[in-house]
Amino acid sequence: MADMAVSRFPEPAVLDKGWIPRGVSRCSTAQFLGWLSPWVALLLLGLYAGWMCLRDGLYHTNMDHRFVFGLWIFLDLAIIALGAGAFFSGFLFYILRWHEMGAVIRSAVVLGFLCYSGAVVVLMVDVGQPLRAWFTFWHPNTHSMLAEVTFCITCYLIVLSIEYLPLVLKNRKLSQIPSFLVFEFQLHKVMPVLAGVGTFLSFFHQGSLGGLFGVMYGRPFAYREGFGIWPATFFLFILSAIAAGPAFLMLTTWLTEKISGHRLVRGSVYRLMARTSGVLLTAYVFFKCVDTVIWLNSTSQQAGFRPWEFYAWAPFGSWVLFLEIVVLGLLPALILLRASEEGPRRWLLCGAALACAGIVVNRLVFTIQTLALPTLPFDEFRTYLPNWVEVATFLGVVAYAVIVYSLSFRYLTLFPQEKELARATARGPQQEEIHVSGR
Amino acid sequence: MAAQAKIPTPPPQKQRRYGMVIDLDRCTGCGACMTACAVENNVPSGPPEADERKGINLMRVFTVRERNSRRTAFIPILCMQCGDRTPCETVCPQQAVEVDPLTGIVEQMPQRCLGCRYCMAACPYQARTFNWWDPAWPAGMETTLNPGVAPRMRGVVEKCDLCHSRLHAAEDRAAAEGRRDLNPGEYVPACVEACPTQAIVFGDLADKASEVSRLAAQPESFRWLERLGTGPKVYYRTRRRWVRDLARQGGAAPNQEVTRG
Amino acid sequence: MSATRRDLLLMTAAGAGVGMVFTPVPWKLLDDVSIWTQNWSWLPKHPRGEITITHTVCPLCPAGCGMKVRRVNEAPFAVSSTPGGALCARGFAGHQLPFHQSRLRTALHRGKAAPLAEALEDAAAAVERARRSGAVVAVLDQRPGRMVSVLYRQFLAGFPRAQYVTLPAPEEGTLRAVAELTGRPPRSLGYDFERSRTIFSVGAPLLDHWGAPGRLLRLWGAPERKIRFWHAASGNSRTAALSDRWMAIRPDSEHALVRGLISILIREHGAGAGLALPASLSAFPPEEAAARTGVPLAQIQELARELATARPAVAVGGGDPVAGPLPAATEQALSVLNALLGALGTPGGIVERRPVPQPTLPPGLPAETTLARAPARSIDVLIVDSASSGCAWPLELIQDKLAPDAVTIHLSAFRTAWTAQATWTLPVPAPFEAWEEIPETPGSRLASWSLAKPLFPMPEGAISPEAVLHRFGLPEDQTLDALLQAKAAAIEKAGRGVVRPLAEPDESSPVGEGLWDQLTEGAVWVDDPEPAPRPLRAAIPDLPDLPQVASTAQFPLLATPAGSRGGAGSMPSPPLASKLTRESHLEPAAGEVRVHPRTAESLGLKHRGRAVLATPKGETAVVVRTDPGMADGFVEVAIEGDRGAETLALFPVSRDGAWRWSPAQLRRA
Amino acid sequence: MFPGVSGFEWSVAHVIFLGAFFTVLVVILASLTAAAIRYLRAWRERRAAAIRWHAEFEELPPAERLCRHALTGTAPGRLCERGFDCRTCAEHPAFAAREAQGLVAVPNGIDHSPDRFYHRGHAWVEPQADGTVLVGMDELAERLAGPAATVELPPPGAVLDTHSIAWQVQREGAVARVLAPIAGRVEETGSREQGWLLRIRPEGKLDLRHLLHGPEVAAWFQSELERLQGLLAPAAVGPTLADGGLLVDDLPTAQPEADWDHIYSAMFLRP
Repeated sequence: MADMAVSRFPEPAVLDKGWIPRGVSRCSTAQFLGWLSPWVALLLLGLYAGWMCLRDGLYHTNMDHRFVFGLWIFLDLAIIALGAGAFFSGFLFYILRWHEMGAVIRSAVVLGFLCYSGAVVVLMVDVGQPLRAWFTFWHPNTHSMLAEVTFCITCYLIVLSIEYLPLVLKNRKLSQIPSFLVFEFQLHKVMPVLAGVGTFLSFFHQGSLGGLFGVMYGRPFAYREGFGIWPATFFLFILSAIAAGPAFLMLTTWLTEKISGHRLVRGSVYRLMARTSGVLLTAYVFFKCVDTVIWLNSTSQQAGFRPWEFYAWAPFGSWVLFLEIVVLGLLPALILLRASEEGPRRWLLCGAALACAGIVVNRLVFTIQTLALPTLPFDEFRTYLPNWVEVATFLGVVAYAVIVYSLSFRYLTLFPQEKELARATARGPQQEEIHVSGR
Repeated sequence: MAAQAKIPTPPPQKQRRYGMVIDLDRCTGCGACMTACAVENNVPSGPPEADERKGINLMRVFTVRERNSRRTAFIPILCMQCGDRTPCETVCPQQAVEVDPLTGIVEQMPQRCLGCRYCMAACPYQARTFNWWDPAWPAGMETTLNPGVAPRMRGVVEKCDLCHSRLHAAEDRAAAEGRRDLNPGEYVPACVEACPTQAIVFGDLADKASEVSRLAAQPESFRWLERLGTGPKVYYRTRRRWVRDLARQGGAAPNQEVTRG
Repeated sequence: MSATRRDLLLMTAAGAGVGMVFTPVPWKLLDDVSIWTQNWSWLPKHPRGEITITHTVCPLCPAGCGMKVRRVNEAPFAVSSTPGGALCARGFAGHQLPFHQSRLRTALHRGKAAPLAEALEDAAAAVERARRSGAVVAVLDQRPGRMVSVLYRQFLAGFPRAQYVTLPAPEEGTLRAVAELTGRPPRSLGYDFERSRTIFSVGAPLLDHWGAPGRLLRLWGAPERKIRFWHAASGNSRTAALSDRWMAIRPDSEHALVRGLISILIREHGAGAGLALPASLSAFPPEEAAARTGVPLAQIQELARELATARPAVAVGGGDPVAGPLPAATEQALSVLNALLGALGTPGGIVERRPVPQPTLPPGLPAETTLARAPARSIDVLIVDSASSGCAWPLELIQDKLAPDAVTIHLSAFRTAWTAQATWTLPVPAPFEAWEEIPETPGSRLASWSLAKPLFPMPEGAISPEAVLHRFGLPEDQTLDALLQAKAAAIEKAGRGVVRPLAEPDESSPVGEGLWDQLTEGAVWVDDPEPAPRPLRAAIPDLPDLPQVASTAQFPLLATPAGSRGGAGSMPSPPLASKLTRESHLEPAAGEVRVHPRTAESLGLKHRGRAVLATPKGETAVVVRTDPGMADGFVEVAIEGDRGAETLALFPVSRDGAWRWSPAQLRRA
Repeated sequence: MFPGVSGFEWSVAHVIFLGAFFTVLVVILASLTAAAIRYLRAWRERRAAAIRWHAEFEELPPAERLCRHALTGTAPGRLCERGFDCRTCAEHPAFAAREAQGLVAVPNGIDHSPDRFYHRGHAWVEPQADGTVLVGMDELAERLAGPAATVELPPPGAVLDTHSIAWQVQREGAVARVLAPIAGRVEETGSREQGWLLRIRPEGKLDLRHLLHGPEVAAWFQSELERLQGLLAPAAVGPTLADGGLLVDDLPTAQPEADWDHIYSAMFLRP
């Protein structure tokens, strides 16, 4: 994907030029295939590992009776939280009509689709009887947070696919087919409705994913009291996800810019996302602190566990809490808030990276640490490391995401501002500066 | 489950709450309950890679050491048949876990289980196990399988159901004799029967006159993690203070005096 | 326009899709998928049929516990104890043993499959050569006292030079020493625990598969029990955990402890008054016992006081089914201790067991020798019987006794570490596939006799030990059946004892006509107790001192083999024993060592980490488990499963046939 | 999931949960159905071309969407919102009236005829006496295409919509699609040599208000030239504007390094 706009030397052939949107430049076909090939190799490895689990059973993984959730569930939770950028930017763009989000909304939809579909694929490998997945719909237990998650994720994945479809239909070649074009146009008209549905679904299942752990009253480390049927983690997961979503979007956009060598969105969009993320993250950190204090001093003690007992096991000391709340919560919130007013881009990105890391650590704590801690007083603390099958399967999904995103970036218009910024760059740096500071 | 179809007369109507009291002072840690359980419930011997992390023990005897005095207690752990707020029942997304309102037994339906393992994460007693492997028996050994219990397939969760097939068999016998209710002792799970020192007393906790109710009410009796409020129906009793003290705590801490050997 | 045609197609497809919902097709498909996912064709179908119940005894070890077997279509699917019995954990899964993965379906020649007829012919030729050349032919019998043992001896009587070798049960260790001290024949004594008040075990796993497990567990678990259990051992075994007092002595200091106790008893409690005691007995300083055992002197004194006052008291040694026998000198000291406690021939002590009425046997049968006492490199042809004692034995013990170029013929139903070494292995019926005879349980004070029924038909390709002996030259008219019938007749004739049906042990009846039928239907014959035990007179010998095993700079730790009866004997464990071992770690699992967390830490080892265990005899890869119940500096090496024999080979065998300890080194792999 | 299926119960939680689920499903399906119906209707009403133009117009960068009155300086920076169809624009008459008074054409080296009406996609319309119109490419388009380009015209009888693709100009490695400036039926095809490409019988009454005419044409050409220069600038090593601002005849040959695919798309209003 890396390419530079102009070269004095004869440029390598872009054989698929007819498929690439007009007005943007993309690297040569050979270069693109070169970029894809390691990811394809990784994807094949992941498919093989996943197939092993489906064919023979989950004994190929390093999960066990204690670590029933391993790397897969942890990363599923993490990528679904990070993929929240899709629904949240959709919400901002279509419902709140923040038009500036239009610069990243398409990329957000693709990322959301990739995060969710990847997570679902991994889940299908992770459950012992994937062929029975439909039983959840057939005999749903409405008290189960997991049923709620399953329903919402399935519906939302459908919504995301519908949202992704117009982007594909708008491809230069495909849009030449008149019926595609017309259908895309009409689909686009109903998009605000779907964005609204998506927001509703996403909002609920982000919460339910938190609720998944918060309702486990058998696990005092995870259990939280809450409001009505929803434990506090329900709300904290929503808040953290919508805080991390824009941050992740910033990071992926920046990464795409770095790798492709093109400016894709205006600086003002970065700043807008950073401010959004910063404000939400600040709120999250506040509520997380409140939650932690209540949990440590009341909830867990009522279950018969001493305060700080959970943090007595190496390597999960109380530093985890400090890391999660201060280093990867408060600090990025402050950075994002400050840097969105002024300051260089790298501070924005640094804040975004820390915020994303904070969410990942939070999900790690809820999956892995919860399971590592003993509940029975004579039981032991356990540690777990994923084995190659788990890592490969997950990397396969990452590879899938990279490949589809690369293809989308190459053949679809993910960043509407790219063309304009490319022209502005061509016209001269001065003009671009005006744009950048013009928020 | 197969026996269900055969019952000609209505099942006993008396509301029961089956539970047990395990006398830790009588448990010798011999493991007879574990193998008897595995035989009764058609649990296969796992492949050579199956260890304590992945092997299936519906009942497991823990060896618990007190660090300084080198005292030891053997603690059998099985499904506690939580009766108040059954943690596994509420989390199962597709109703594969059910608390039988008539008997209080927490039932796992392997045919409906998706294998998501959420119930295992939710269970504070780690009394649930997952079939990581296809169940396999060496050639010919399938003739030694218990006809009353269907083997579970790979990828589903299973747990102790207090030898449900024995309950059905006992109910069938009672029905054949024209009785609606079971006599005490007519139905006992395999582990109870196997214990060489009769450390496990099994019965109906709803029947206040039963031995199990009498023992459960004694001050020496306790339940693990009682404060979680799950209402386990498996009680333990011991005269040893240090073992009872264990039960007052929630989880273990590494600096504590107790560790599992 | 082509687009409208496409639309038409699209409409048709969509219409068909919607219409499909109203046909049975998708619902039938849904149903089938659901049924298929719920019942996989490759899952074994459990058998159906009438359920019957059989009562018999367990043939897996000499304990012969009563079993209630539930069967469907004759195949056993579950067993449980008979009333009052206490089947062990392995016994509950024993009926699956014939289908063990290492089950032999053919004969083996040097570990490789060979046709039975060929192997039998070659082996018979080797035996015949030995008969003609006058070479030494021996039979190794792990369960002496059966009628098949008599058959073996009758077979051996046909050879110019023959040895009948036994591997004595660990329960018999102290009893044999006492028998020697008092001049009684071997296997003529038993413990009268039921009337004891203090039972002091020296390294004997009394509460863990010792003798008939139910016997001691019943005493231990009796309500308001009066008997106190003292246990002196280094390992934190189940017996240590369950005893009233456990003295965690230093490795290999049993001898010093017993010597110290003898000394204290004589000095402080006036024990042995009326006996001629060598002065050296009381000369052993109790302080040295304390120093060598690492136990405070006060505790040893307390034990001595209890032994002296809370009588009847009895001291039990004998060793362990896996860690092997105690050194002969320690057993001798234990027999002296029992003499000083007045436990010889007194109620609650060691009493004479009345001999089982036996049929008259032809003269000239070879006498019984223990394997340890057989001369080194003396055996030219060794026939090893299949019945297992459930105890682990180092192969070295046998190999030392074999002459160069010796021929070994194993009768075995399974492929084991032993059969891998054998010249020929002949496949015999597995337990539960043929009648098995259970004579009195080792250590018991009463003679008994029962027969284990076959629960499966003998498979094709297997040959009974009796048929092997006939092929090897035993006259055809000498049969096991005749011997068993003769024994039953002898008991009937003696008119002693009672017959207890296994189904209802309380409804015992005196011996009368039809004993044989009763036994084959499922009953135990139990001898009447002697009205009053006969005191046993003993001349107290001087006791030699015994050096204690010591670690070296190269091997700074002390290792001992650990495991359970049946875990690593000459027969595999039932497959489901994996639940006890590697699937739960309730018992040591193959390839594991247990150490104290401090020991592990000092060696840089982690719980569940990989390590190499080395002894002067070799090394092996192990997995470390830390256990705060262990003594520091001490390694318990699991002897279990297929790897058991290999691991046990790391322990040096002393001259008197003990392998309890070895200096060892544990390092990170 | 449904009454009668194992696990279903008439409890509040169950009903709310499934109610929400089915509502969501219905909303999704309804949205899709609505899109499908609208799609079929648009297809039946032959609005494909209009929709295409609408969609593509939305995609045009702001610089290409400037209002014609912005080019003349009357409404600086104003962006067109109606797909260059001034016939439906409420403000256009006012701006046009203002311009009618004092707009002066500035020559810029591109010939244009006062009789012709120019489309923003570089096609012109010249009404004929018989009620038909001649349609062709303007001079800038001719130079962009170069003499080597071949032109692919619709057959006589074809019906064109305003802003639908009228003809294609093909050069090696690049295709330009020229938009139809007006709607109508093709009566006759011409050629580049003839100076016109299509004779069209317009649909209904001839209304050319959306086309550039008069002095504003020069201003538009001026801005188009600037735009072209911007597009060529990265590769501006060869001659672009011949001496004194005169454009060379065959730009693709003069500027082989330039991304002609891109330039065509920008100049002929194709995103």
